[in-house]
Amino acid sequence: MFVLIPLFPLLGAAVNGLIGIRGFSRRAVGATAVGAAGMSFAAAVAAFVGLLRSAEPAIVKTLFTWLPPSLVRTASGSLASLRVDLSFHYDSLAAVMTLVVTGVGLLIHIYSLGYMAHDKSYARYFSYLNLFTFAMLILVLGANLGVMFIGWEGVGLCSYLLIGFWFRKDSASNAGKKAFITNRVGDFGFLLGTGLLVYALGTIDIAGIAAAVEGGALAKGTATAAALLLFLGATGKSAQIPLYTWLPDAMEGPTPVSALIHAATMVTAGVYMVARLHVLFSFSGTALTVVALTGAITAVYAATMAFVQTDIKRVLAYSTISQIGFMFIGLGVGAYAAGIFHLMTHAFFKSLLFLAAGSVIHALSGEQDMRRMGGLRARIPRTYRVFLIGALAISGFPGLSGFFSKDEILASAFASGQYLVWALGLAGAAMTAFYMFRLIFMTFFGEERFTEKAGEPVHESPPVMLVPLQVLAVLAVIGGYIGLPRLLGGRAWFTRFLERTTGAHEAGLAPGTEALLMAASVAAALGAIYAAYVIYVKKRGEPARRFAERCRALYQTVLRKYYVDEFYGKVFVGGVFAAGRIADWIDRRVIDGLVDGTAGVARRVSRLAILFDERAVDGAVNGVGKAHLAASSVLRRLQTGHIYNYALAVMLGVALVITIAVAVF
Amino acid sequence: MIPIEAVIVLGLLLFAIGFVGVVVRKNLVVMLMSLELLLNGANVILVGLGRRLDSPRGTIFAMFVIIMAVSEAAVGFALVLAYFRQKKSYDVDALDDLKG
Amino acid sequence: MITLAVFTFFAVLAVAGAVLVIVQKNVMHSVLYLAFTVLATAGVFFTLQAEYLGAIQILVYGGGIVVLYIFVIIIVNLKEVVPERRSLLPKLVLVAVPVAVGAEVAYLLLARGFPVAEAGGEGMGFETMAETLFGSYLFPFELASVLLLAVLVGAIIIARRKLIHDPD
Amino acid sequence: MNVFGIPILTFVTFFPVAGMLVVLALPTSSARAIKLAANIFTGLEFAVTLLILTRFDAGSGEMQLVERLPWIKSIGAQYLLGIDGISLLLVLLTSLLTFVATLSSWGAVTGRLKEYYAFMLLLETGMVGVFLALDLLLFYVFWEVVLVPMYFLIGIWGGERRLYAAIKFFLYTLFGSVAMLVGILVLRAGHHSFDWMAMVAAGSVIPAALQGWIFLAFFLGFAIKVPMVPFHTWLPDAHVEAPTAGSVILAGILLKMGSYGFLRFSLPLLPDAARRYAPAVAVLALVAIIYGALVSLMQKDMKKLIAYSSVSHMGFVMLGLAALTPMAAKGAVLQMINHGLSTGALFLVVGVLYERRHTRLISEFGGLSSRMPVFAAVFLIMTMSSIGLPGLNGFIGEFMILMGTFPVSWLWTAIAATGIVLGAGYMLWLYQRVMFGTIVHPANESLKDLTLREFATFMPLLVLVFWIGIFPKPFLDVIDKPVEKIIRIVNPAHFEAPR
Repeated sequence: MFVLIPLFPLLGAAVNGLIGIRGFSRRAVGATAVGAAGMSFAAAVAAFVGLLRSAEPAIVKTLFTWLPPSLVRTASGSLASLRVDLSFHYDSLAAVMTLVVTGVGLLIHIYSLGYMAHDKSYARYFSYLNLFTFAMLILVLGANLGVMFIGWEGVGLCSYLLIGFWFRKDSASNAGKKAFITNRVGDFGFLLGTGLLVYALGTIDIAGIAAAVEGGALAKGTATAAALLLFLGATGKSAQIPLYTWLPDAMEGPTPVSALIHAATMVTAGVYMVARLHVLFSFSGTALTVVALTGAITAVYAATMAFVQTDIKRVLAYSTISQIGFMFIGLGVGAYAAGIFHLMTHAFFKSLLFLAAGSVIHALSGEQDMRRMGGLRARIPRTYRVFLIGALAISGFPGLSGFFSKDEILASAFASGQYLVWALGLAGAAMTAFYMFRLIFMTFFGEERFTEKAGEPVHESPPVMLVPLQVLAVLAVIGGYIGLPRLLGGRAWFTRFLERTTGAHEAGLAPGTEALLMAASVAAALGAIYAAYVIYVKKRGEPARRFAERCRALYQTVLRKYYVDEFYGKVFVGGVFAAGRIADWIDRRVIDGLVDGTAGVARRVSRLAILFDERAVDGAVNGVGKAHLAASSVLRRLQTGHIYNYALAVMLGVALVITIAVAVF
Repeated sequence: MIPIEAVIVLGLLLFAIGFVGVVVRKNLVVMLMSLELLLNGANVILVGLGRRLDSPRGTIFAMFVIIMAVSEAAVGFALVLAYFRQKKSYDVDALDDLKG
Repeated sequence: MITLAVFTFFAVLAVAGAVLVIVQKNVMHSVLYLAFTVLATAGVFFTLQAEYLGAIQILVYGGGIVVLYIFVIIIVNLKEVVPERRSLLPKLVLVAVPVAVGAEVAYLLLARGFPVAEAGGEGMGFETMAETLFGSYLFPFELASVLLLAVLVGAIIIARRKLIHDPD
Repeated sequence: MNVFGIPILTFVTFFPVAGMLVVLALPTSSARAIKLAANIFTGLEFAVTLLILTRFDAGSGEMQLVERLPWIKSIGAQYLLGIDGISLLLVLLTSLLTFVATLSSWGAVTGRLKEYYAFMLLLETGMVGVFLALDLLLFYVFWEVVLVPMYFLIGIWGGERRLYAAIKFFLYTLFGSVAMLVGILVLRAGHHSFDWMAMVAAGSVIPAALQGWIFLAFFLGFAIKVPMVPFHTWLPDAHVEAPTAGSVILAGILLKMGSYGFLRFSLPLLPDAARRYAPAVAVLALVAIIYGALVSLMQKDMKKLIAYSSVSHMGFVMLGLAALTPMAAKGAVLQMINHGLSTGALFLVVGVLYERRHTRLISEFGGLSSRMPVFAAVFLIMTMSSIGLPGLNGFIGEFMILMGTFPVSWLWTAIAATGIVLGAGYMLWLYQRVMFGTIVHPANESLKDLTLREFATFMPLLVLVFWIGIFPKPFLDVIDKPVEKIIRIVNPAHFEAPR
């Protein structure tokens, strides 16, 4: 039954892609796309209800054998028969993910109807969007690393197509290419990790791996190596250090794409993969700590960059990187349920923020630079209200979803004794609050810095865009209550539901300390908001400008994203091109040189041969010719022309023959 | 019975005389005639041996030789006439255009 | 014994005629001696029981070729006598060689004896002659007729006077 | 061994020659008739090769439909043809690509049609012969037969520097095949016959030292054909100058003759030498992967870029073979087919552009996606297949090669995997420079999209690219037994129980 979930988007993509582009009207294209997303969401809900009622934790369905069995010699020396089936599984983790993907996906599809209304290649956009949903669902539902990898790269391809959707803009196609190749570097790690698992365990079936690891068939060292390699893949996909540089550039794509791909679904693929292979990760302790640390550092690091960004979408991009850092902190400390919980809530409020930002850009007909915004509160009140709710949710304002999920992560971090991670997390939370409200105040408060062109008045977005925003706003608020912690009287239903798959993890915190922690994080958030209020509203951004002048160097470095992009550009991309130039030079000069050299030598040798030929050999040959001629002139006189001479010669011959005959016989 | 040796000697003699005629005489017509002699010599030997081997082949072969001789003589004379008309002479020595 | 005598008689006649043919200065005389030799040879054929061939010899050779020669000489009215200016020595050489070869062969025969066994028998009758001629040798016979035809045409073309439009 | 009374393998091999004769017989004036005849014959040839499937038993690893006739008795050479899973796939690929190539040159080639199609059909016979011949001398003969028509195809219908390219191609391959001939003769001295099956049955009769020399001789011949790095410089020139159909076949099939020969002859007949030199071959293959990818980054001519990408992809195939494990070897064989399909299609893509703009310089294009959407989609799918996107055929081959090579040495796998990243780099950069961005050259404004005929040539390749990508089982089952049989000979240690 759950296999239907990915089927609908695939059909939608195929219909739009093959027929839509030519035949369909705009309404028809929109209908197929949204219809497919809606059906898929319905199937997800149905499957979810089915899962709740059924007893066993997971259903596995195999369609057919993808790679037939072939013998592989494993590390332990035994011969394993590796067989990869196209099989899917559906358990609580997959349920949550499918619900998020299809739910948020549906809302974004509806939003896109409005946002892309007057775009020329309407059908192509929606077929890519459906294809993306399909690929993401394959990734989530894949029962072995092979199928997951299909989804993994499929999602990469779709993000390449969608980021580079307006391919006339070179910056867009460059961003798309950058995204794909950075993901490819991550996939390099993923493949090697799979290879190591094949070598170590002889299977890439997730359940099989979990069983083998629990059965102790895996040495700790190999487990850590495999986990880290797979984590490298995760950083590529979920834009963590070191492979995060593609996400900010990915803002070149249409905003709904950023919302779907770079907030709700694709970037969470890495988090999902780590959660899915939690047995492997928790078995190798070091891998877990690496995950947690990377998450924490990325959270803070990205937040600093968000401080100085002026493009509204880039601020949200860096905030995404930072929030995913939080999720990895959750996973890193073993609280997989908390990590996924934050993933879900993040999907709600981050896509809300992106879509709202889209609505702002739509209103200002394409303007993305916050410095030329301001005072929009009056102009587009409804967008402002949902934007505020999103900002509050992400900053962890008590009562909203962000607060619950972020708090649970911080609590688990503290409980697991990794105080550094907890501290970084708390700092990150505060910084999140600060840059979010910086964004709010710069866009919606203060005087209007935008110039209203005649033909394009600042207008509120059409309902088809606003309704999904409001739905998301509601979700952003109530999203947290399904995971209400016991402390606040809730039954933490969400964590218990998830732990059916990801294994039990008790926070082990005395209620008192947990309350204290909660208070600390709330205080930090509120303080940050107030600080942002003081700087950007009261003093109209004066301190920010003073800060920028006074320590110009620091400001520039942060603004330039710590020159990481340039560093990557020079070292990796530049290095590869340099190597390419050297290789090309070698190819043209050395090898072809060698070949043409030998040809040259051959030519010279042949010239010598020709000389020798003319002098010696021809000389000899002509000599023979001349001698022959001389001899023949002597003989010539023999032919007198008289018949009788010839007759005589004949007779002499006969005589000779007879004498011989007589002599011999 | 006639001894075969005699017949062959006769044939040889005729052949030799014919040959000498061809080689010595300068007159074309005489050469042709001696050629006929030569052929007769050959015929005699053929018949002799045919007789000796008691098979009709000898005579048949001789017949064909005669046929050939007839045709050769006819063509020969045609050539001689043509040549005579041109060169007004029968001298064989004049016929040496095919010199080397 | 008689046939041997007749044979030797004709043989001597033939050889004498042959010698005279090549010695004569006057061509007409040579032609006559040629006819004489031909008839002598025919006689030899008769003694060798090759009557059919003898008849052909007389008819074809005697009648045909000799008459041809006579005609040619009359037409061409060969008056002037071609001077035999060759010196004696080459003539002697030219005569010596064929005679030497003939002698050698004769010696070979007489000394060694003819390797072929004597086959006596009543000689070749007409029937066997006809059978072989028209049996296994039919094809050469037909070929000979074609040859004669070709020669007929060829001789006419070569010997005919030049065409009017082809100035001599 | 014969179908409806005709020896099917001989029929398949020499049917194109019949076609050639018919084409030659046609009057040169009627261009349409010649083109039609050529297409019909290659089409029928493809149908006939499909016919073999009905007679082929996928389960057994042995040679099937064997046809044996005494050829040159004095030296023990036989006319010996046989087919197993590996040859079957390659023969199918050959007949398909030749059919597609003939179809694609309908509009492209105008001059001297008769000779063109005659050479094309002769080429097909040579190639099918190479894959079916089991007698080493017969194999060598077909190997040489392939050279001549290709030389003319490049030499006459090629681009500007075609003579240089044709001669270079011919001499290079000839030099290699001469070395191979020496190897064959020495092998014959050892086995007293050219019969491959007898040699395999007899096992390693030849002493290891001698095997080493023969292996090197064979390797030189095959390495030039594959091409492996130091011997590859003929490929870009040959590709740039060859006509589109010529390039499709050159890349699609001729390169596979090298790797096929390595798998069919070097491994099973010289097991000890193969084991000893396998690491060296693997290192060369790795160099080819990285080197090919790097150089193709720098190319300005589309065909040269794809040619170097072939060097990189064939490096993968050779790595798969050199790993001497069943999974890697199966991956390598499948990758031969995949490379044939995707690179063949990419050359058709370049051909389409060349037909319209008569240039292959990347800088001449840009922003075509807006003018030629269908072409853009086909080009995208083929690019994705070429860089090994999962769900398409390229990934299956590369995944199996990597998984098969990992137990042998994780370092090799890591280096090979970087090849995948580089591959994505240069291919996407090519795609972007040609398809994306704004239209700069006015000539590109009026470019028409794919005609129905052009799309028809892509159709079979597209279907196969998706089919192998999603459901590769039938293809892998066919080659499972034969590959395992060869690997069991060359690397028995792999199958023994753990020590």
